[in-house]
Amino acid sequence: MNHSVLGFFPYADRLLGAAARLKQAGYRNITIFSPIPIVHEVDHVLGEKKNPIKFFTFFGSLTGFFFGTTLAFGTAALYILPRFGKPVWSVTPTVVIAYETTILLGVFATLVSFLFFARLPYYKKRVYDIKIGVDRFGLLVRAEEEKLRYVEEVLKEAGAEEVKRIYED
Amino acid sequence: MSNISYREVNDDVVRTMTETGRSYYIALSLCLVGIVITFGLPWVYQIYTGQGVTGLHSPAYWGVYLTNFVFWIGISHSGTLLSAILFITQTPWRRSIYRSAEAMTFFSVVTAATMVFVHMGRPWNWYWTFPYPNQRELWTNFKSPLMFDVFAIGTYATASFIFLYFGSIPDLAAVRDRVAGWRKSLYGALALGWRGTDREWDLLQKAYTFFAVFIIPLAVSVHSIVSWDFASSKIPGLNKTIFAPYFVIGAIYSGSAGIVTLMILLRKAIKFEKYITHVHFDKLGILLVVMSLLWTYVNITEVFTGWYTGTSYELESLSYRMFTTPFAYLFWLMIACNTFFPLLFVFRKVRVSIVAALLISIGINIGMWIERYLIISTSLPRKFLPNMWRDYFPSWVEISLTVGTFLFFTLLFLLFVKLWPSFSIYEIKEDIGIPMEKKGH
Amino acid sequence: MAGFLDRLLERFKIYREPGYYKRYDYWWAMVVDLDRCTGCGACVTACQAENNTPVVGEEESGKGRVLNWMRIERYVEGEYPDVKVKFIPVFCAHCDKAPCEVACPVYATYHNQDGLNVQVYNRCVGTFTCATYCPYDVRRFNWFTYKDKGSFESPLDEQLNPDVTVRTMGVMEKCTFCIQRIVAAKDRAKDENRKVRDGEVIPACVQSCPSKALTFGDLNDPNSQVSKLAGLPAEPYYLRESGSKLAKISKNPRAYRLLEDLNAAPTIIYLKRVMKGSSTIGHE
Amino acid sequence: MKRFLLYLTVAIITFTIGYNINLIYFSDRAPEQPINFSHKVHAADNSIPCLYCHIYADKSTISGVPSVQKCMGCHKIIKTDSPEIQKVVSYWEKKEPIPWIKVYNLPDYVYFSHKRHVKASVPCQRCHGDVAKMDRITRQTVIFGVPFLRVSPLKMGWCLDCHKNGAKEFIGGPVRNGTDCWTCHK
Amino acid sequence: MLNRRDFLRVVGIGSAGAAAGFALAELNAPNPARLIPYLIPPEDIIPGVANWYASVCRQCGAGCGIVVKVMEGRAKKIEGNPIHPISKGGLCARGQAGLQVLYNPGRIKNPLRRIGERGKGEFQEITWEEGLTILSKNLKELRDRGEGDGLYLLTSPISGHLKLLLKNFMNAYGSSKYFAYELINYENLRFANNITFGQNSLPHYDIENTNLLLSFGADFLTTWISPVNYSYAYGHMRQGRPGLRGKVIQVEPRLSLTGANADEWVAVKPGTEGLLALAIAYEIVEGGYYKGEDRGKWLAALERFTPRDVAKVTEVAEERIIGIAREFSKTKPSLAIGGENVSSYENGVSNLVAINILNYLAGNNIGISGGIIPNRDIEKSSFIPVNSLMQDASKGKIKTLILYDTNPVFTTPGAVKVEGQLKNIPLIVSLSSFMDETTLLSDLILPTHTYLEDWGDNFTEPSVGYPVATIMQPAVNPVFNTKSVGDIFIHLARNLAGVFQKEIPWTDFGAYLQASWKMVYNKHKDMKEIRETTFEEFWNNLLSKGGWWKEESQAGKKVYISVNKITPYLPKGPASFDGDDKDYPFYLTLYPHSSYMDGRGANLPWLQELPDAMTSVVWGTWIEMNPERATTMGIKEGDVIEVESPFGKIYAPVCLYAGQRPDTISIPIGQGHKFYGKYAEGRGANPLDLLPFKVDERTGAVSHNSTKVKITKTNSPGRLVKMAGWTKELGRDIVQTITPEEFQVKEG
Repeated sequence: MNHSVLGFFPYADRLLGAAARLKQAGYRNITIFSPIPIVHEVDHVLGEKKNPIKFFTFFGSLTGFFFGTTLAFGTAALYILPRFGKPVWSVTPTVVIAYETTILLGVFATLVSFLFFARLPYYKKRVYDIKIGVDRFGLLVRAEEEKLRYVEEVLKEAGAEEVKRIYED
Repeated sequence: MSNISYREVNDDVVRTMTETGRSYYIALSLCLVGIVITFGLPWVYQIYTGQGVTGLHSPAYWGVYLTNFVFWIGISHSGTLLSAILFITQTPWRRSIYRSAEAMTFFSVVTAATMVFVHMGRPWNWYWTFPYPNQRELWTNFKSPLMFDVFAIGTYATASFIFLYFGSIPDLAAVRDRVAGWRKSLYGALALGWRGTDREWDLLQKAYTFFAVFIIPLAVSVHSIVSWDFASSKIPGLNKTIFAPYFVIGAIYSGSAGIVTLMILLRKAIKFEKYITHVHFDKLGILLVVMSLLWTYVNITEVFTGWYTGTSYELESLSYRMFTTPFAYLFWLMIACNTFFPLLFVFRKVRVSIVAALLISIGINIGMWIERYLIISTSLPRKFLPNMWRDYFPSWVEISLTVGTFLFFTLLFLLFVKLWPSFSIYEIKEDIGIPMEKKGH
Repeated sequence: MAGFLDRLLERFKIYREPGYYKRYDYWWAMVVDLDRCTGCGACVTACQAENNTPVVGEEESGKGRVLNWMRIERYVEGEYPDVKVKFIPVFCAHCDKAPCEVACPVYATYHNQDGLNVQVYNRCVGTFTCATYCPYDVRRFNWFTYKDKGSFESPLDEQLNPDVTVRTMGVMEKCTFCIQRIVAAKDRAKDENRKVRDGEVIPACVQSCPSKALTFGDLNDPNSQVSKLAGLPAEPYYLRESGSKLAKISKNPRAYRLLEDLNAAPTIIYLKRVMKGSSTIGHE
Repeated sequence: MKRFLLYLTVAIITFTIGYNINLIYFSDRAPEQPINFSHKVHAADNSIPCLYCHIYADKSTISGVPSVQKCMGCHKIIKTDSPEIQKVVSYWEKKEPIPWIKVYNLPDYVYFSHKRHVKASVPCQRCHGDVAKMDRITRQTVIFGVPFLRVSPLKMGWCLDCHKNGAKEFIGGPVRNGTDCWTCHK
Repeated sequence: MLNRRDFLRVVGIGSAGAAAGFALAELNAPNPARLIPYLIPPEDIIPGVANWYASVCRQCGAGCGIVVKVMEGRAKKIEGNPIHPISKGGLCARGQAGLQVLYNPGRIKNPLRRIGERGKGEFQEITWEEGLTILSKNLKELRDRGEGDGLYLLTSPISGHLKLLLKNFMNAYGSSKYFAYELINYENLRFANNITFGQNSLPHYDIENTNLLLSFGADFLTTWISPVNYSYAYGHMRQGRPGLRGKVIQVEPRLSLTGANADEWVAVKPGTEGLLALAIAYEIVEGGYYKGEDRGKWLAALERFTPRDVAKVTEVAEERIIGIAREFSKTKPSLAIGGENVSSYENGVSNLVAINILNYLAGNNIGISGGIIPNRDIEKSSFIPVNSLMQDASKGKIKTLILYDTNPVFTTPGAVKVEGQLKNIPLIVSLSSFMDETTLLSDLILPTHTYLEDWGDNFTEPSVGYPVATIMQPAVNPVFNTKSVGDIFIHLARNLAGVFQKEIPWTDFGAYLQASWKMVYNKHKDMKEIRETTFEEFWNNLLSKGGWWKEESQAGKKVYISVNKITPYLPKGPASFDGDDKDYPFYLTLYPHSSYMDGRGANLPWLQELPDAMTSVVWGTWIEMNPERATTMGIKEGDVIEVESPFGKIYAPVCLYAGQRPDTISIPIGQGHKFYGKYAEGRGANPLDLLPFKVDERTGAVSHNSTKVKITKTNSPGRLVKMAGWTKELGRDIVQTITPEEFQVKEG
């Protein structure tokens, strides 16, 4: 049965120190809560994470480009109304449209992939404390119950203000 | 700024959202009433009666409505664009101003969009301008610059809203944690269940970077496309290749001035002097000087390209704009506002003087509005066949709706200030610095 | 699969053909002999009678909102007593490269198979862009629903031409070369299984012109009245190529097109007025 | 507050639905004509060809309603005792035309020529439905006395469909220039 | 989320909403359109397909043949009759606007009887029976009292069988007082032609084939005599003959539309045109271009008019006079015409005689193709100087005045005070379609058909070298409760009975017309031009063709002008003007507006909105002024100025126009109606208010150009609505030109 320990830190370096120690000790399931992005520092401690978003962005943009092109060319071919001595398939305007749709679908893909990977939106109850939104850093470690004692120790040593255990149902 | 505590930041921002003075409500209701009077009623009158209530005529088919459209699109430019550029370049002073600037972007795009519908002769058929499958098998004409506009502005509005919203999620979560009642459920829903985990932060930063990267070319393309509405015509005074950079630079210029104006007012109104300091105005002042010089250069180039054609078409259009009353007054007022006064920002004293900055930035915005007005209303009445020349002046409906757009924008902004964390809590905190026991890395 | 690809390629070729020029059934065009035109304005009223264009009244006229689809422009040159007055009737030139067509976002204006630049009133949303882009200022806008404003006060409405719709507020309109007459002539021709004859279609303005300054016909037909007057060779397509000056290919020394250097390729061909004083021949 | 909003939303949505249901399905129902004329009796039972009465259909854009004289031409002798025929007679005697109600209404900006379609041997039933089965002229199929989906919606897509695909039946291919706007608009 | 109660509520609200929506759609549903069948289908009408009826245009006296497009019984368009020799398929703006005469909202819809004071405009609708009874009772009483001669009939100069009918009626009634009046008339020209050519008619000016046209103030492209025909001729003269291009020289103080189209403009001083003509004539004779035996006599007669002397008076350079003279006599054929402008000076007849002489001396341009082709004599004109009618009125001689198609209250000079004179007439009957100024003063108004609803015919004067008769047939059923004017008189005749029964036995005017044409047919049926074997065939052809004409030229008849006979009629000097030069520094040139003519077209909105050809002004009166002169006086375009003559004053805005002599101002006639439907009322000013009571005693024509005026800038409200924004071309090559020389080279 897995349970978690949550510790609150007033300072980021202490938290990071604790995290580093736990990591070394072989704890994998470490989550760091922070009121501000400390991505670099966390990466330093916990190792850099993969960035899956960029592929989505890329393919989203590519889809957007083809969507725009198809829209402009296709609708022109569906209903032919010649204009301005221009061919039915006119390249320049299509490029403009495709440019915009590239960006639009790129943005959408980024948005969707972000939400997907960040598991948002999520409205059910999760481990959280409102202090995190203000000025406290949190360290959540999830492990088998017997290993949690060590975690608590580490956290306290590192200078956590408060350490609590969270039992899951 | 480092002497401010994190908690204070949270308190200050939440305070702006929860504590509401009487003057706010007065301003809000004045805005609402003003919109109904200056915007709603005249527009209903115009829809009911026809576009004949405007001062438009043949051949001046474009007038103040399009001026407003271009102006608001221009205003929209700086917010997001600056925010994105400064984000990518990791400029620290961005952090306390960018949220409002992005909101300004979104709201002015919305304001500009209303002008499109006001401008249309049959606004109830607005959906015909969108490509959607229909039984008539009629699609839109993608060769039309207006269609580019539909796409560009649509994309821009969407993207800048997403940009604005994404940047705000952690703050919305922070606000969610502090409020009660209906606000709780509202911000609970808006915050999407944000917890501030390292994973969330990581993905947010990465996604945000992509948005920022997208926003920059998008913003440039939007205003170039708006300029193509004019430049792809054959009309003397409009048909110029310089128009795209001219408009983009003008847009950034007016947008930056708009930020300055707005920041000064906002800072005063919600007492945020400690977050928006002289540093910001110092930097923005330098930006304005740069933009002013750039704008002046393109403006001179624009006039020069017209003059250099040597055709009677361009020359008449130019002389009508520059030397014929009443447009000459406007033209030279514009030059004064946009070229000369901003040069005062060269002096640091002026830059950090709030009053001077306010006056000059408002002046720039007036000047930029005049620029758009002149482009439209001095080119169309001086087209190719002199027999059709006829001056254009706006009618009361047009003037009233123009005032209405400003009220509309103000209303949106007032609501924004109350309903949205108008300053980025977490980024101000970033500005303050990560709390470390040992200083330095 | 190969057949599909071939078809696609063929399509592509067609779709890349600028403006479909060579596939037009007719190429309606008008020749205006400025030496015959007296500037009397009969055509203007004839147009108004034929096409249900409303009378807008003094107030609106003063604002420059008359809805006449055509107008006579007058240019007064010189000082007393060496005054020269020149007239030119200006209508929609049905440009082959019409700037207005590219402007409309909803395809309310386009080029049809007769070489006409046509306006579909019920599709118009009123963005004004076509009128703004038009170098000849020939597009007119329905600022109001003039029918409701009393422009066709009973019994004046009895006169309204049933072949032409009465436009409502917010719609752009312009000269159609009296397309209802073209439609009627084509209808007749179809009954008799033939092409429309030269001179069978006469727009209202051409019909009324007392001095016979206007001629209307098919430029695709080398024997038509307009082709002869314009002095065009049998295959006049390259008139539509960019940069083509009429003066270079026409056998008629008087032929020119209005604002030709704008490269809108108008299909209204003017014949220069013979007049003492400076000549504007060969102005390049 | 929340509840009120819910009610309001529901009301607005259903209002729109109701409005549109009427507009789409019920607006063209068969109006009651001044005389209870039956196409069934004339076109089916007595197999009178359409053009016998609608004499202008192959000559003009409009097909034409038969003149009162035309009605009287037959009904001087036939079924003179029927009350509906008595109405015709009374119109004839009053020298008044019969104010029929138009069922197939086209907007002012549409140009439609009966002549062209009749000459292309498009049967009248193609657009007007099987009038020979209708006692009262209608644009809808009637199921259990309830007017249902339209026989001919008179919408642009419907016209276009025939101009592009349906026309093959009659002229062996799509209508030449059949999708040009000014073929049907004016 | 939803409990049962809520659910039920939602369902209830939902169904109520749907029902409300359904009901609203039901209420909003458009009223079903009606299909109204014919009672009896007309044989020749297919609904949706237009019928064309040939007829004649009555918007001016030119008599153009028209065809009227009629759909479902309503006139939709008027076009020129392509086979008609006058209009040749063309039609002017006035002719096009004929539809608005027919469908004018201002038409009188029912017969009216005056109930209030005269001129107050209070009328009561009556039936036709009542109206005609009132009139016939009055006429009967009048005749019974032996005052038959007290019946006056005043019409416009009409021609054809209607005129004959009216004449017959008046004769049968026993009155000789049938007169015609029109402001813009050609009586002076007829008179001058009678003196010179011995023919009291308007000749055919063969502009079509001439090579040099010297026009003295004849605005033949807009208003003068037969503008549509002359426009066709003009076009043909310019570009209709390969290799040949006729030249036009226009002599007039104000550059008219014709002047604008001419190659040269001679801005002559007002009133001296006749002298200029004589100077040219002198030069022709003196230079030996005139080769007749009586050269010496001519020289003697013209010796006062040497170019040198005349140059001083006319302000035209001597060399120019000589140049014109040489060109005029060398070019063959050449033609000189004198127009409205010249004939309406106080010495109008003399000017026209001088111009006619010019034609004679420059190689006898009379009777040749490209010159003047005289018509047959027409019957003596019944034209009346309106002042003599007024004298009769003030003396109480007029007991009953019937007016038809004429509006003397508006079209007479202000000083005549027609309004006051008419007070003495016991009964004024107006046969008019519109409530105009004169009709308003009448006691009984019998509304007439317009020409599109009526029968009639027109014998064109001047025709085109051969007789042209055009038939007028009702193209549409009457729009209002009106009657044909012929029918009114036939009805009156029936009511009066007696001698009329014999003279006027017809039932209606159509029958009368057909009977008259039967007589014409019977008389001429042996002619080779008439191929029809029966009258029915002839009549049907007449109606379908629109008229009857025999296409042959009458050229070839030469005339001889004797010096002695002509000398007394030559102009003695410049025309005299009312108002001395010091107080009234400006000559006043009035000209009929190109659209409204003498004001009759002012109630037609199309014409009101048709930009004036020269100034592009719409919906109002304007005063044309030389820009330089205006600048020196501090007057800008659009300023309202007061124009004052010794006889009256008017206010109107200024329109600057470079084609205007600095010492002259010009005002178009036609606006300034007090009553004439809502499109004309209270619009602009009537410049006739400035004029004295001055007519040519011999002909009765009003001299409307013989007044001088002064102008003052005022601040009165007034508005100049101009369509043209800018009149300078700015080197944009909009109207491109080539010179005649280049044209000759390229053509050759």
